[in-house]
Amino acid sequence: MELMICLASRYLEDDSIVVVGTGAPCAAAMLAQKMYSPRLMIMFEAGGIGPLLPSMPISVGDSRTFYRGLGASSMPEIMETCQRGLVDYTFLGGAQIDMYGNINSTMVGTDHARPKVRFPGSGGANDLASFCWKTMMITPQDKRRFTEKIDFVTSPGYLDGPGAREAAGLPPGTGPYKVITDLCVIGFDGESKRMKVENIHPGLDREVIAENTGFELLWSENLVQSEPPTAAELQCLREEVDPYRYIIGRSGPG
Amino acid sequence: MELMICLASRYLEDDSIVVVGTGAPCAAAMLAQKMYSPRLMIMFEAGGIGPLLPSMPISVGDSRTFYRGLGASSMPEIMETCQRGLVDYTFLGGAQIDMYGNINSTMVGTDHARPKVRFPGSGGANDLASFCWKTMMITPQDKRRFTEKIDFVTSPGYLDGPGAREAAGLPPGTGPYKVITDLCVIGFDGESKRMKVENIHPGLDREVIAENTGFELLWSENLVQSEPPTAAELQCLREEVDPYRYIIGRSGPG
Amino acid sequence: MGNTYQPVERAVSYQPAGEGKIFTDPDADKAREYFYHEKPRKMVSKETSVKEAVSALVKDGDYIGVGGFGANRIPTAILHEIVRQNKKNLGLAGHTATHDFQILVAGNCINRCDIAYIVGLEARGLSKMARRAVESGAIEITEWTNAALAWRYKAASMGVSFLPVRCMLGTDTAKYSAAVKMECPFTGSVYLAVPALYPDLAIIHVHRADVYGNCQIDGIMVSDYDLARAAKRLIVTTERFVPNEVIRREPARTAIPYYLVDAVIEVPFGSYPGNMAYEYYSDEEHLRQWLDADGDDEKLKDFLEKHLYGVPDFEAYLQTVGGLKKLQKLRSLENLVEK
Amino acid sequence: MGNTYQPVERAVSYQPAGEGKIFTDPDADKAREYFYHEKPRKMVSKETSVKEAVSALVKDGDYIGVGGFGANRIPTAILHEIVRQNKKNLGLAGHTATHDFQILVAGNCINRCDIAYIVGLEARGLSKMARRAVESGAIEITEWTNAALAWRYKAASMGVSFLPVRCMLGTDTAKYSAAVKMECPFTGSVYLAVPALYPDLAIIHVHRADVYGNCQIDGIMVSDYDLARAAKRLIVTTERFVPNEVIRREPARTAIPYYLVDAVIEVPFGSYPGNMAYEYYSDEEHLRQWLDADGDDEKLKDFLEKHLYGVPDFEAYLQTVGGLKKLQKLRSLENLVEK
Repeated sequence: MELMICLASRYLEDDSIVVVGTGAPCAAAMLAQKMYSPRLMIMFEAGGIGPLLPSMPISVGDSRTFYRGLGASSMPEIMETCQRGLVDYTFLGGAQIDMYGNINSTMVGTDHARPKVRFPGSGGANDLASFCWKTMMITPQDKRRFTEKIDFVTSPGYLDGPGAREAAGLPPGTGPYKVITDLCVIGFDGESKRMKVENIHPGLDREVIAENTGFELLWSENLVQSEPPTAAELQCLREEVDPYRYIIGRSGPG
Repeated sequence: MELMICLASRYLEDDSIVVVGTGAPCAAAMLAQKMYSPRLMIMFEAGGIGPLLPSMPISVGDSRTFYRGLGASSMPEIMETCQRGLVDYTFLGGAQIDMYGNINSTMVGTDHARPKVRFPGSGGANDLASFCWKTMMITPQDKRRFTEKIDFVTSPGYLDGPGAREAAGLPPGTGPYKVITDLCVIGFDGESKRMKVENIHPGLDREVIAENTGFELLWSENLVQSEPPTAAELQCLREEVDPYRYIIGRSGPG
Repeated sequence: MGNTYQPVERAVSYQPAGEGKIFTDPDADKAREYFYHEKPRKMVSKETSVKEAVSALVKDGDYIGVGGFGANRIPTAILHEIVRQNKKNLGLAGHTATHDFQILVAGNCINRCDIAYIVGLEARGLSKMARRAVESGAIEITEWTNAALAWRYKAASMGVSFLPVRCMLGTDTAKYSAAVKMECPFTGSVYLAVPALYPDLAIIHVHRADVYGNCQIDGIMVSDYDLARAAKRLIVTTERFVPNEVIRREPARTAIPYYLVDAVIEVPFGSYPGNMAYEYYSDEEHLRQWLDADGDDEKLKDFLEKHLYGVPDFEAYLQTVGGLKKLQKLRSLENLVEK
Repeated sequence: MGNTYQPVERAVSYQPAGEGKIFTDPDADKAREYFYHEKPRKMVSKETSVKEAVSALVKDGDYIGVGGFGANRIPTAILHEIVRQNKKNLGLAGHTATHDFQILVAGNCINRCDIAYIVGLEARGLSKMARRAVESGAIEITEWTNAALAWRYKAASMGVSFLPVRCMLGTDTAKYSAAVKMECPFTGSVYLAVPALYPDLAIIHVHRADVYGNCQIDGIMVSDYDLARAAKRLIVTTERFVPNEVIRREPARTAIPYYLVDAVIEVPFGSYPGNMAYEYYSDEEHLRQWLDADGDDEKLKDFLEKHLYGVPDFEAYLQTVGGLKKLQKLRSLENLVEK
């Protein structure tokens, strides 16, 4: 988890806007703010804008999300800011993901009226994946999760490939950007819009990653090893971002 | 003017909501509040809700319109409250009006690009005439103003007759209610939707009214003389509503 | 100068994007008729009790929208009373419904739900009971997203029967929604139309209100501006009553004016165990107990008996969880008081 | 349970309701591209001068939206400077444009206008000059209403290229608009679609702002919430600068967050001769002088020379009308101080 959060934090450029949920994404954004991107603007979908987060929020609508904030607005305001095209990044989680970055957070099974397993549903995930310019994911990687065909497309990745988002009417230029897992960092191929491994975490190799993936991955020509968390990152994460180890103390996805 | 304001004030039922502009309509609403309908709620299209008006506003957006108000909102909030169906009354003025209560406040002439005379345009008048349940008008009456064919339908009355508002897509059940002039009080015939004189002001008769109207008027079966302003109404109007005689001191429409 | 967008007559087609049901009537004219004839435009005291408000204003079969977000600023007292009065066959707008959904499912009150986010309590985990209820098919569902539901409220609040949106496109979320695929009349771009959502009833907890129902909310509004305006009936609970003069002192802060409100009740700590911004933080311990209990029928029965069915009202509920001492602790937590 | 509204596939027709021009591009995707690449998301000081802001951010041919309503809370300093810098061929959203319209017409700056309300100054009467300008055909016009323009801003603010509305139906106002007649996909009801209005530039005067551009507005917002969000560029003038800490103390009061703002300038009494709620009332005497002068070319020339062209800046303008003494009087008037 620490590794994923540290890696994710490095992709959030300064002077940009990110909408995050609770857990690991929020930790990554807080870490980015403290380490690399002091003017990164954090928003929460229930209305919080630019808080000076005193601690990790437990809900994307709790009072920490606008503590000494630049704004305490509304869900329409945040969602419309996203739809209008002002938000650079968002982070999503999910139960299943396919090679085009489509995400399932709704259900397992084939009968929508009687699902085998019911998850919460989209929440704001579909909205954020539709509107924000770059969608990122932090998720553990295994065959059950990274699967050829997901049971339900809750939130759009590149749908069924190049041009599909635009054909569906989604705003052009948007889509999945990076998937940060416990094994590697995955980008998306510019042509095919398929997942393409960019960095492999220290000590792992292609085989392990392929074994834990339910579809064929592409591999970057410049495949490199992930830069492990620096001492400074870890110290900041452990002492300032998540001192009570709400996120980093648990295993699994945030 | 005093007569028109006093008559208008009597039509505003208690516990209802009215959107008014400046001038005579505002005076009528204030008088109604003080004399007959203490809980009449006055709104202004720029956002003011339920002020304790310290004096006559000079603009429907000036600070008097929300002085110690129940709300200081926005134009969308007021217009949407009207569109949603919560507002009972509104008052309009205009340069021309026809027998169906359609109003022109846009232009005189036939060439829209080069009008003979240009007026301000709809402002919020078209919106209020479209959305509010009962539209009232306070206007002096003469042949030039009350005309067979108006040059431009800025705000909808009953358009070209029964069923026309509904056919156009306007909310059912809305439309002109009373026209209060310096000669008489006019309602609208339930069947034909045409103007029908209900009360004639003291000292006047049908002939004078007909002479000052450019189209054929209907006459109520129960045509009665207008009840002149009471001493109490006049005192309230002169001393409390408009002590500086901004409205009642001038002639012509407010 | 934009002349490329000059409108021309064009034949187009509206195509259902999904097979979901619409649980509420989106017709703006019917809503107008209701608002005209039924909305209480009298500025008189609407103070009442939780018991009375639920008894008079919540009907079996009603479709309900709940204010706040997740467990934050939810009207817990009303939710408990709905369960206690055994209201049945309610519909619910699942606009990030977490603890509210959990309470209503525990009471077996819901039979249909517009879903954006349900069965989970965000970072706290999932409610096994709520999950089973949905998996069993006992609750009929239509899928949406948080923004889609927010905009469905907004359509109603604006007084129109639909709004065009750009979410859900291309996904199964749309396929199990009741949205319609359409085109922009000016640009030809693809949109989904979402139907106005006029709930029969909204229940909202606010920071302060006068007895007429003029309300102020501190911090984020979530979707409550639109929800309050979209709802046919509206019950407000407030942390505290204030004189009308307080409302008039800062009219720009009025989030909900009196003419939208059917009943208003003073319920201090009314969002407990949820978070009420600037007042008290959420009681994570108690929410954890709920989640633990609701995985098991027996445990849940005992839990509800102790905290809900077995107590007469919200104040008594607060006593079962530690009373004022606990609430003081949550206040300190909320306001970052160092101790 | 609303099943009568279950969507079915349906062929429909979009019919232009009017022959008016659309002066701005309603395409939401093009606006998105602009916002993504051009909107300054850096939270750095954007403090500048009126002269510099107008010189850098107002381009000949721009389409402009002005904050406030009528003469209330208008950004007079920017309007004067636009005239002084002789900006040409501007478009204007005439969303109850009164004194602002008068100033820009006096400077011969405008060649096209979306009209809801122009040439008049409400209860004060009509501007003969503004009227002549429109009657001469020198200004190309498209008709709308106040609500229609408010909703055109709102469409842009929401990030969609159109919204459905129920005003203008059946009237000549629609006939000279650029709205499109359409049907609700759910109820079949008739609506007009209005195109999103993304102004090239918005200019808004506020009560307080920090140097980054986070702004608070007291009293009514009019349409400025949406205007600030719809505009591609935004110049804010503020009665006073406040430290960022003041913004963070009450985040719910932030009407305009910094990332919407391109320039911010402290201009005390910046709405004069208009009314600024809680600060100063309108100067009816000076507005009367404007109206008197603008009926006559010679008189207007002298008047503008004295109050606008002949002074270097807004502060000097205030001196020509009585300076601080006059403003103190207007402050007393606004705040109902008994004297």
